[in-house]
Amino acid sequence: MNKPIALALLALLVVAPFFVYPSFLMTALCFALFACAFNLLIGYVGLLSFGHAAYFGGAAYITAHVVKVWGWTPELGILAGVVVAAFLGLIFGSLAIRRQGIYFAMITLALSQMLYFFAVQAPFTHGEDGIQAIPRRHLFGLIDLSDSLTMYYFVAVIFLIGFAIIYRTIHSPFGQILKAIRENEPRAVSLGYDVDRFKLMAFVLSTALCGLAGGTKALVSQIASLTDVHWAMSGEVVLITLVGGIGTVLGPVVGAFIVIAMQNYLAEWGEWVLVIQGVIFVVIVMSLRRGVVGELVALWERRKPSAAGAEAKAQAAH
Amino acid sequence: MAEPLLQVHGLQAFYGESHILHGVEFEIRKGEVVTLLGRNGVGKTTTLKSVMGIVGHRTGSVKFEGQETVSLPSNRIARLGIAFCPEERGIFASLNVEENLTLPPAVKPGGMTVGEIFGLFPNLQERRRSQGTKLSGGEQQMLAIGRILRTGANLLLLDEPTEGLAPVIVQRIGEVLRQLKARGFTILLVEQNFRFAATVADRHYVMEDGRVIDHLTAAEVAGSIDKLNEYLGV
Amino acid sequence: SDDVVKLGVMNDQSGLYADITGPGSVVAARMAVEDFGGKVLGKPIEVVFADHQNKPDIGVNVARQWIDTQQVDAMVDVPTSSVALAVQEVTRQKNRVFLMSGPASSDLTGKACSETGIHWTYDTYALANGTGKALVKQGGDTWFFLTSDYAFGHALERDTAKFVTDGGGKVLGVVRHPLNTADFSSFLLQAQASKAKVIGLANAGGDTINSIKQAAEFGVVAGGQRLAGLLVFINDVHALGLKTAQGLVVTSAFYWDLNDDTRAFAKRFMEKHKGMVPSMIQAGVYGEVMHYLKAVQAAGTDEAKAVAKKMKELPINDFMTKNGSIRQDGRVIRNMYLLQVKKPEESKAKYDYYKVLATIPGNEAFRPMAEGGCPLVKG
Amino acid sequence: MFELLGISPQALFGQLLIGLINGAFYAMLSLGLAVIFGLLNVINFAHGAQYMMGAFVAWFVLEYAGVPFWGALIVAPVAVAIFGVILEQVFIKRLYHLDHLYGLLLTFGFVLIIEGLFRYKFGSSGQPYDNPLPGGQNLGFMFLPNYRGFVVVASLVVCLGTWFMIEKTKLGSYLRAATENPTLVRAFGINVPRMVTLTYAFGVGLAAFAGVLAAPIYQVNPTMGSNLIIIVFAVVVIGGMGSIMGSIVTGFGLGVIEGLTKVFYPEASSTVIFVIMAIVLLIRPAGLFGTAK
Amino acid sequence: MSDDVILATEGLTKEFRGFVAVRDVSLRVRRHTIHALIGPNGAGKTTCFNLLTKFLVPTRGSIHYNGRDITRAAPAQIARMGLVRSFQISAVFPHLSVRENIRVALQRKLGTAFHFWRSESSLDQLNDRADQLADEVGLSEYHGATAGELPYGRKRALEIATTLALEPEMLLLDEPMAGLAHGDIPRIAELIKRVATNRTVLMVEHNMKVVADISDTITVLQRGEVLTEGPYASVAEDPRVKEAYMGTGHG
Ligand SMILES: Nc1ncnc2c1ncn2[C@@H]1O[C@H](COP(=O)(O)OP(=O)(O)OP(=O)(O)O)[C@@H](O)[C@H]1O
Ligand SMILES: Nc1ncnc2c1ncn2[C@@H]1O[C@H](COP(=O)(O)OP(=O)(O)OP(=O)(O)O)[C@@H](O)[C@H]1O
Ligand SMILES: [Mg+2]
Ligand SMILES: [Mg+2]
Repeated sequence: MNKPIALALLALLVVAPFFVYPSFLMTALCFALFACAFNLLIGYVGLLSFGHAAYFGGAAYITAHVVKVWGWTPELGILAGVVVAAFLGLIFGSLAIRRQGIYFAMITLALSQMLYFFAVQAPFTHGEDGIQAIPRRHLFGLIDLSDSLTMYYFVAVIFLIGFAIIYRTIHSPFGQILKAIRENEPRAVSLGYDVDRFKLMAFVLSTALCGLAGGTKALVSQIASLTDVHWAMSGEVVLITLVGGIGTVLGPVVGAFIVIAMQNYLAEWGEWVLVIQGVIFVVIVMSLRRGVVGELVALWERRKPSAAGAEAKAQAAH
Repeated sequence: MAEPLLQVHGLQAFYGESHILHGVEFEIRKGEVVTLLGRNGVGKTTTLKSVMGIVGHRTGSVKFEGQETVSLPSNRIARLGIAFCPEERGIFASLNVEENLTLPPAVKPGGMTVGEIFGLFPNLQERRRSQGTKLSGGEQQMLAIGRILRTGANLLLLDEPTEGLAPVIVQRIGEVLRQLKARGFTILLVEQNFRFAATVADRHYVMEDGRVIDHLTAAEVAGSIDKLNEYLGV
Repeated sequence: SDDVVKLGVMNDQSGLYADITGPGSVVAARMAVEDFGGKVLGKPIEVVFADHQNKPDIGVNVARQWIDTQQVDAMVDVPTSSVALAVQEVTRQKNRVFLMSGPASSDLTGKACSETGIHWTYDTYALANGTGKALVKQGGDTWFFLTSDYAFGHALERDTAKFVTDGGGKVLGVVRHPLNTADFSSFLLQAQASKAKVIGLANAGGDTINSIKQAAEFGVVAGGQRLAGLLVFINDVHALGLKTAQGLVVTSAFYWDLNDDTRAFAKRFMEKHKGMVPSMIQAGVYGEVMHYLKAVQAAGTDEAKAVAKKMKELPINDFMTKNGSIRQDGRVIRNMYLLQVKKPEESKAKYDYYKVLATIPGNEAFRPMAEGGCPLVKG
Repeated sequence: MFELLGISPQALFGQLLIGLINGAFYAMLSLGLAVIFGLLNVINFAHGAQYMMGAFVAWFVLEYAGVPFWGALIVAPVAVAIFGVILEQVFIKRLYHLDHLYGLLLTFGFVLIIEGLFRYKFGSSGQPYDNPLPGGQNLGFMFLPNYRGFVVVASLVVCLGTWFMIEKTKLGSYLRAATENPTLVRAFGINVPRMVTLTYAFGVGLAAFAGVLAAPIYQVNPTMGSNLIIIVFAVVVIGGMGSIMGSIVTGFGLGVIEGLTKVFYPEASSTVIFVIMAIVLLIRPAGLFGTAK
Repeated sequence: MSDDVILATEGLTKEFRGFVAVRDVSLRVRRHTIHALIGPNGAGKTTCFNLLTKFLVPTRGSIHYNGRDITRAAPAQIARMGLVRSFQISAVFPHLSVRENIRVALQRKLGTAFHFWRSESSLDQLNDRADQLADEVGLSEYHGATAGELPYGRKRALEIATTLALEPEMLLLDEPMAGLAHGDIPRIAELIKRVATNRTVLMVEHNMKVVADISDTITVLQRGEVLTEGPYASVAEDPRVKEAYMGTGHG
């Protein structure tokens, strides 16, 4: 990602709350981080997890509980969420990575359902009610987060941290091996790499970051409920990533803003939201597989060569 | 002089974006054994696949028994009496040796019986009940060839049939091809192993960059070894 | 606050409870506004609505946005206790009136009560009390519970069991089934094996419907056992069909065929709402909105605390509530009815589903204020 | 009379039977999934939705055309199968050359659309459907509703029929071969695309058939499918996508196990299958009957 | 020196449901030699090979590598011990460049494979070595090219380069000449000979010309058992080998 774009986005992040309803921005940022974490797995390891709600929602519950009931400070609460999510990821991951492709998707889905049912029954999650009226408390016991603007910048910083981690991971020696594994697994093995450990590592990283997103979201919406662990949530993060563009760095972020905005403004449409989401799924899978950002990048790449070349392409297209 | 069975004219083939064949021209007469020679990646396999109609996209003209097939789907083409033995053998893991052998439907009378085929390749008989892909590389190759002898197709497209076979077996294949020729089968053969090709083929076409660039009859071969080595880059 | 009085009807517009609340509640609210004259204190009255999909998180979001960006003065209906509890927090925080008709949990006027929260139509205690006590009185003195395994189900079971034992009955067994179970056969088998006279369904929505349906299949009622649906609405009976639902005993705050007033209301409602009968919740919405507007008129403001205070002073009298009143904890006191689903042959007309077994006077029907543990109630 | 954890042997027997009945649905659905996945390499996420559609069509034709249950048993699967053909021809077909995951995502999109539309049209409080075989047999240890008995028999017949068709017939070997290498099978002169379409239709029809069978038991409800499908996924994973027999046996087996949990530890009855899945994966990553890929 | 054995098997046996693919094979591969494994189809070469590379577990018998028993070791493990295999079908990372392909192999020695917090540029130190290896196998003009687009023969070369990057003590090659055009065969053969100067190579190969040219020792398998062993000349003359493998008019 080149400097000017990065700086522009950063600036946008800073001024946004003065023009847009902050709670919306915060929610969108949480989901953006969630999707980025998910994208780390599908986009760069080629594993489609259909159960990422487990880590997002799981962390939300943990953060909610420790902050509301045990009175921890927000940063510790979120940290707790991250740790638990990572731990869950370690357990579920070590099961799931034994299989690839669709099997992996189904297993992750099934495992997350397990957690869902647990959340329905476990006393501390309060079943259908969820953990409500979560206090935001004081950051480091000092800064009061109940003010929505302060809260916004807190969320923005968390998002940036998460995003940076992901970006670096992708462009690290570790990321290189992941790429190699995705390209040709048996070869990677024969070169002496224990691929399962790499996959698991990536999985845990991803889940931990989902935890970061989930924990933060719990403090933003001040409620942790079954919605966060339900499989529809897993579907939603797939949708977001798909809309933005799988395997693109910024895609998930864009996707998150599109989808969350849609849900906000279509709220009173009830079940039509689902239908529309479904249509988007179909349209994107059928014809825009690169997602918004992906398609834009592709356009850009096509522009670059001389106009003549571009024309030639256009000709070919017809 | 028998009439041409297969006429390929201006054949172009593409894999998605990449343009592989640029106007291939050749023809085969009934009862002939013809080989396509050439280095890796020149388009030999692609040529066979285009005749069979299983490349991404192809244009030009491929006439079989005078009928234009370039616009037909591969299953229709097969029904006309063309059978294909792929480079990578394509043995089915979910079928055992016998099921693999009997999978392709008979498209014409005059094919070999399972018995005859086992006669040709005793290894297969031994392992008839075991899973197709559990066979050794060579056994799979035998199976892949045997499989299409049953269908009674009168044009056989063989892609590197001696690949990975022990010299003895290679010789056996050579004999098989001659027998088939005797039975009136027509064979289009892609070969790396030129020594082998020379022993069975009536004519050779040489390919380069998706084109046929030369043509030799068996008789001419002896005289033009150097040219051939040139082509095949030895 | 501003120059319109805005009512926000928030409920399940599409989901499981859409038929018993949903658009019907909006219709009822609009009817009330209309009957009131469309204006209060010279300000226009406006009704907006939203779908909370039975998800507390969505409920909270909608409530916040309504109050922050649209100056809604009162939340109306809000079925499913989980959402109501969440919205109660928001309205408390932001000082808005909360007119609850849909939700069941008696906590809403207990631990979680709010100065501006009015619980209008019914609650779990009343249901448990009505059904539990009455059935024991009628000889149904041994019970087996089919309990949906989460907070709400447990509460319903606990309350009902209390009345059963108080009334001298016995609970022979309980089976806890997961939320949204499709197949109850193995639970029903256990219930049959228990030989209990009454099988109490401490669950809701689809779970209740499925258990009743499959009970019929396994000949539970035919076998002489009685089903007690603790949270069943007339629309559920409609969905089940009398053949399946017959003999079921339920407690309700309203039945369209009780008297001329109720029939009149039902008639008007059905004309406005695709010929569907009003559920007790929808009827309740009409009543609470009407009473709220009266209170605003009387209080001369739409400031929440003032209005709530006024509502508690004024007596309630409408087609469904005869000289009812609102307690300090926000609980509305009115008579409840113990109903039994008719046999197919007994049913004369469409929606002629219930016969009244007993009328439970308001002062017995609801939980005494002292027991609720509502902080607003000082000894 | 000796008792096992407070359950009399008779009661236990009843529970086993019940479990078998529920297993029948798992079996039929996972079978359909397996067949479709086998040939199309598509995890048909819409399978649950199509099961639901089956039930709805049955209800619909009864309501508006007076077609009785027995008619619906034919009509509904056919109708839904035709719908499946359209989906396959218009959408799924275009994805075969891509990663399988796109098929999963596409069909997931279908679920959202189909469910959404049905909710909009019919609400979600469900439609009644009368039991075509009321009454039942008193087996002494339990009261077995005639209809439930019928369900078990019907599904067993369907499952075994399918198994035979795929494992023991020529058509079956075409299917299995095309599963591995469609291009080659087609080059042998077999019309694979049509075979693929029909297979999808068949799998979908199977789901719809299960849906019709379910209609009289559960109420006909837009979400009835999505509640079930994920469990069926687990069943498929446990059985191992590899084998048809796998999905059948596992389907019935897990039904029984689930039934027993409902007796001994009801709270866990919704999780038990996933627990089993985890254990199976630990021991046999490819599933009980699967062949590691 | 030439007599010290790097890889030895004792009574190696592999059965598949009763069918014995490899029976009681005892191999001795001497250090710094090229050892060829030949035999008719179905003789058990690949199976043998898979046993040595741990892609199959032997039913009976033991495998010793540098004196250590590796009978139960895992594939990745023996790779790290310097015993590396190549694949029958060329195995490269298609979307990575030639340089990156080789770097993947070099990277392991850095020990930073798990460092997700470290920058990619920390790998640039490997570029020179990578290019050097590429040159060694005659890919000098292909450094930047994407592996997937290389002609088949070049892919093979790249694969070998990548394998060499691990600085293996011993290479196991399954039919390295399979599918190569005439033109490429001598080059790859030459390459193998070159890398074998300070390494050991065990290969399965049907191309007798290549076997004759470059191998020091040849083991002939038949029906899973060792038929004979020795230098090409002696083996080729063995009538049983002629009959079972080469057939008439060959050699
Ligand atoms: N599926 C494919 N997609 C894109 N390009 C392909 C595909 N298959 C082959 N090619 C390219 O087409 C060209 C011709 O391939 P083809 O297999 O016909 O060559 P060949 O003469 O058969 O070589 P070989 O002797 O290795 O079989 C090669 O450059 C190859 O890279
Ligand atoms: N997984 C397996 N299950 C059953 N039999 C097998 C399996 N793998 C190989 N075989 C049998 O073992 C024998 C040896 O196979 P192998 O692949 O080692 O032969 P090979 O020497 O490599 O022959 P080729 O030169 O043709 O590759 C063959 O008869 C084969 O059918
Ligand atoms: Mg080829
Ligand atoms: Mg081999």
